[in-house]
Amino acid sequence: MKAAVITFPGSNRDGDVARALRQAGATVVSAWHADHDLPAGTDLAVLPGGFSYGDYLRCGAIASRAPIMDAVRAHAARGGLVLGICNGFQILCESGLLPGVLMRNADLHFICRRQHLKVARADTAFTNRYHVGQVIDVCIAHGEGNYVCDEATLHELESEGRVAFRYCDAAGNVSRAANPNGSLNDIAGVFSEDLNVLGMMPHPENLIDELVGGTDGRGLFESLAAA
Amino acid sequence: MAGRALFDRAQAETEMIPNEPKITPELVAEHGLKPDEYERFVALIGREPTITELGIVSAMWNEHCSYKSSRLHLKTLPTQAPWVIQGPGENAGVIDIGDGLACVFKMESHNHPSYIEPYQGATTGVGGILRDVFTMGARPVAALNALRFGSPDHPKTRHLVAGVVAGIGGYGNSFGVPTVGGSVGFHSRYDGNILVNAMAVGIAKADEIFYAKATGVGNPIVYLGSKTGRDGIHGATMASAEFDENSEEKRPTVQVGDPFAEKLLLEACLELMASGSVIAIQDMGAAGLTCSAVEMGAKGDLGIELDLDAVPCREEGMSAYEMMLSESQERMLMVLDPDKHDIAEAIFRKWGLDFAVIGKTTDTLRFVVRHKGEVMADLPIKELGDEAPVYDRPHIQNAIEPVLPPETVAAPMANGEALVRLVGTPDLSSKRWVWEQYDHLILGNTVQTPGGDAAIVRVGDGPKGLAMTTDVTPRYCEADPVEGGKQAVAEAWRNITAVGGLPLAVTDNLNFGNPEKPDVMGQFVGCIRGIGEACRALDFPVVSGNVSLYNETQGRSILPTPTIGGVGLLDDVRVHATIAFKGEGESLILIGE
Amino acid sequence: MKARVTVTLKQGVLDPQGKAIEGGLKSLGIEGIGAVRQGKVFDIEVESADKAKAESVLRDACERLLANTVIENYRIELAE
Amino acid sequence: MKARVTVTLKQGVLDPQGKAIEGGLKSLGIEGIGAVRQGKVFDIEVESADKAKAESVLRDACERLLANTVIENYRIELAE
Ligand SMILES: Nc1ncnc2c1ncn2[C@@H]1O[C@H](COP(=O)(O)OP(=O)(O)O)[C@@H](O)[C@H]1O
Repeated sequence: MKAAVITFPGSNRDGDVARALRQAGATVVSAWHADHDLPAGTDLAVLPGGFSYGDYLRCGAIASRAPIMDAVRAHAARGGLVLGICNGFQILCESGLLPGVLMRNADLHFICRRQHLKVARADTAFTNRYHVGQVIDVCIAHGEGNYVCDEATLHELESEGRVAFRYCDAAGNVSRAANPNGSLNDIAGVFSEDLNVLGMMPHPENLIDELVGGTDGRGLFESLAAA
Repeated sequence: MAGRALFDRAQAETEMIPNEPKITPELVAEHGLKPDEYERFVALIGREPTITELGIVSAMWNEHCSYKSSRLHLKTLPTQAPWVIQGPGENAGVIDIGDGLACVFKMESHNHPSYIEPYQGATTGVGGILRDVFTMGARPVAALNALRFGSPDHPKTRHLVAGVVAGIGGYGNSFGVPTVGGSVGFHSRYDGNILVNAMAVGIAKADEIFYAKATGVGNPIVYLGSKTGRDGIHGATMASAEFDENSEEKRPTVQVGDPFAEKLLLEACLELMASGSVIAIQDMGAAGLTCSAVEMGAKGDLGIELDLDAVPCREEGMSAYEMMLSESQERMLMVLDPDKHDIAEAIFRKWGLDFAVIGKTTDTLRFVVRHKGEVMADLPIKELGDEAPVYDRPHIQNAIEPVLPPETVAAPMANGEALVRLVGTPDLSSKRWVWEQYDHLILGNTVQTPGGDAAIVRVGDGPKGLAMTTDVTPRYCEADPVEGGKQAVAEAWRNITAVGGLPLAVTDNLNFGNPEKPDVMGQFVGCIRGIGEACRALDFPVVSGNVSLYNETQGRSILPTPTIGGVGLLDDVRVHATIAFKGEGESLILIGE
Repeated sequence: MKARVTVTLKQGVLDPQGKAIEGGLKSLGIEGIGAVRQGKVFDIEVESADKAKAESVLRDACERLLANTVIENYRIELAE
Repeated sequence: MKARVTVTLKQGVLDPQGKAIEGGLKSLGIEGIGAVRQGKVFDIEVESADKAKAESVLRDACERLLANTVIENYRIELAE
């Protein structure tokens, strides 16, 4: 598994996700926003967390128009894997690779805390080390993670099983109370139609270490490393 | 600049220097210089200054840059230990943490700007302290803060708290450094003058630290980062001026922070340093270009010549005066190895930042500023710093509040009720609402998140870790400055040891009222004495710090608030302690008196 | 030429920020405010002096970056 | 009554957003765009039918919440 982590101006969790991928056994290379091609042999393109272009205009908007994104689109169209975390998810939505948009958190604050997620689907390249219904403990750190889409899209996502994770409490109850940002249907992550693109708001890459909070994030990277 | 009248007498040798507007006593006063300070300056240069020169000296000699009221006393603090690589006097302090690594850290205040515009005041405070750390070649790994607000029911408090907290988060989160700790307190004495103290901690290789001292004659001076606008002109003067009722009207041009630009500046600077291009580097903080250029030259015993035509400006028609005093953020000044010009420029272009050669080092020991072909300032560079006034301000020892024997104090309420009241006070309530707005987990090394005694951040992949904390109890300092100063240091020490760290060094941020008042000066002197005694006793030297005076509104000063930022080392972060009970049936042991 | 581009959320798209501002105004005790919707304006210097040309540049800018046309509408005004 | 409040940065105040957008447009190859400054608009339903009353409510809202008058200017327009 060769993963290319793309750095945009303002990306800041690129190092964190590279560390998680490496730890899981993937080969990690870096890519630059102004490049026109992904590194040769890239299996997985990763759009890391951060504040690309300062989150100015709309989160992810300017980054989604970067030269490298044409290569990412082409990669996805060929069935290549693409993972966007947090700002990466925002970039994927802005670039049209995933439907919907991420709006300001319902309470308007940036929020950083530990958060439980319920795994909605375990038969994908991203999530096969988890099981359906499993509750994992990761963290969130975002100001604009409120997933919104129109009704038709929501229906499509739900009926096609394209929701990857939902916010829940420690006991696995998916509810408004456990939803940190107001996302529709408590959605924390969504897949593309062919299940080869995943965008998610939480940060599994910061939960890969017993000493630093826990290891529930590892499953995602181990799934990918084995893909 | 056309039509500038030339000053006639005593100007023969400096005929190029324009002298318009004419310097009047009012103008001098507006620049915060006392009449005798102005006289001292005139004597020093042997003629009447230009307006640009007056601006330069006002910046250099104001409290913020010259430490004129505090210098004498700061000298008494212990600053040395075998593990200290760099004590006070540089952008930040540096200590050795073993394995070829150094920890670089400092704390700084942004009190007055944060009261005027809480969000931007706090962001630019965080931005400034992060720059102080990465200018020295360190990658920031943690940020902390210490905040003091007025009474919770004061009409402005809510707005100030919301703005400051959002601003600290807004900058640190986007820049990408975890904000891992701090403190928040409320007291009516901060009603008109809040405190925003920000601390940053970075890691560098111990033998790759960068300093501000320029070397070599004829080397290019390079301007890096964002463009210069009219931001915060007079900001440095404002930071040291007492507030009055009108200050909300005056509203100087507020500096706006751009964390995105700072993140790019960080990456570009670290890349630049790794390329071997940097001879000296200095952040443009308060009074930007002036202080940074003078300091670089004076430290290196060199003159500096600047050509302002080359300064990247955001606005048209900026005067020399404005460029010299602008406090636009996210800028640096560097002395470049001339052989590395192209490499250095390419790095900055890649990150989309400005890179402009705006001057050179000279052997004249003069600070010469040219604009549109005219010499706007020509000053002796060493004297600008060395000859700044130093005051031994009168101070009185304040009456020390007596210690009350517990048996003489009647319980005002039942214990249960008192407990409920205490738990409900803003000072003791949970600060979760605050630190949840800060990304405290980014970089994946936060072993102890906010909510413990001291934060712990692993160094790289470990096993080493740093413990850090900010502490002070202002009402103790008010009751007894010496003991209060000691207590602040002791608390920082205890917080570090409580998580399993070995305390190594401190940075301080001394927030006080008007030093021209003997009782306030007495608090200042007392607290420093206490801090010094405690630091000596604990082998806990002061390696960096900041002084913020004139914190008062309408003659009422804040509580004396000498914030202590402590840093300690854990050899193995896997062995650390937390405050949580680990299981049922554990014993509780009280240690100490 | 100076231009102003106004980008607003399409009808029916949720506006958490507008909602929060509405709430904020209420809790400040400011009475008589109904729904609030937030949008953006961009004041842009356009180099062309030709109106039609300027408008086409701005339209391009809106379609490709300034507005997310899935959820936003835009409007271009050119100053005289 | 419908109203639109436009909040823009005062002259001389740094606008990091505008700067980033300018850069974004350039790198998309959209030519002929000079400086960009970003502001906000609020579309507000005001309950009062009286113009003067509505304006005073909105002015209050601007001063106290919608605009940060240290760095921003605001403008109120009422629809007919
Ligand atoms: N401004 C702040 N920023 C980050 N963390 C904070 C802040 N204020 C308080 N905290 C965190 O909350 C916890 C409790 O703070 P505080 O009530 O001041 O307790 P203590 O007296 O134990 O320092 C500490 O761990 C501290 O790090």
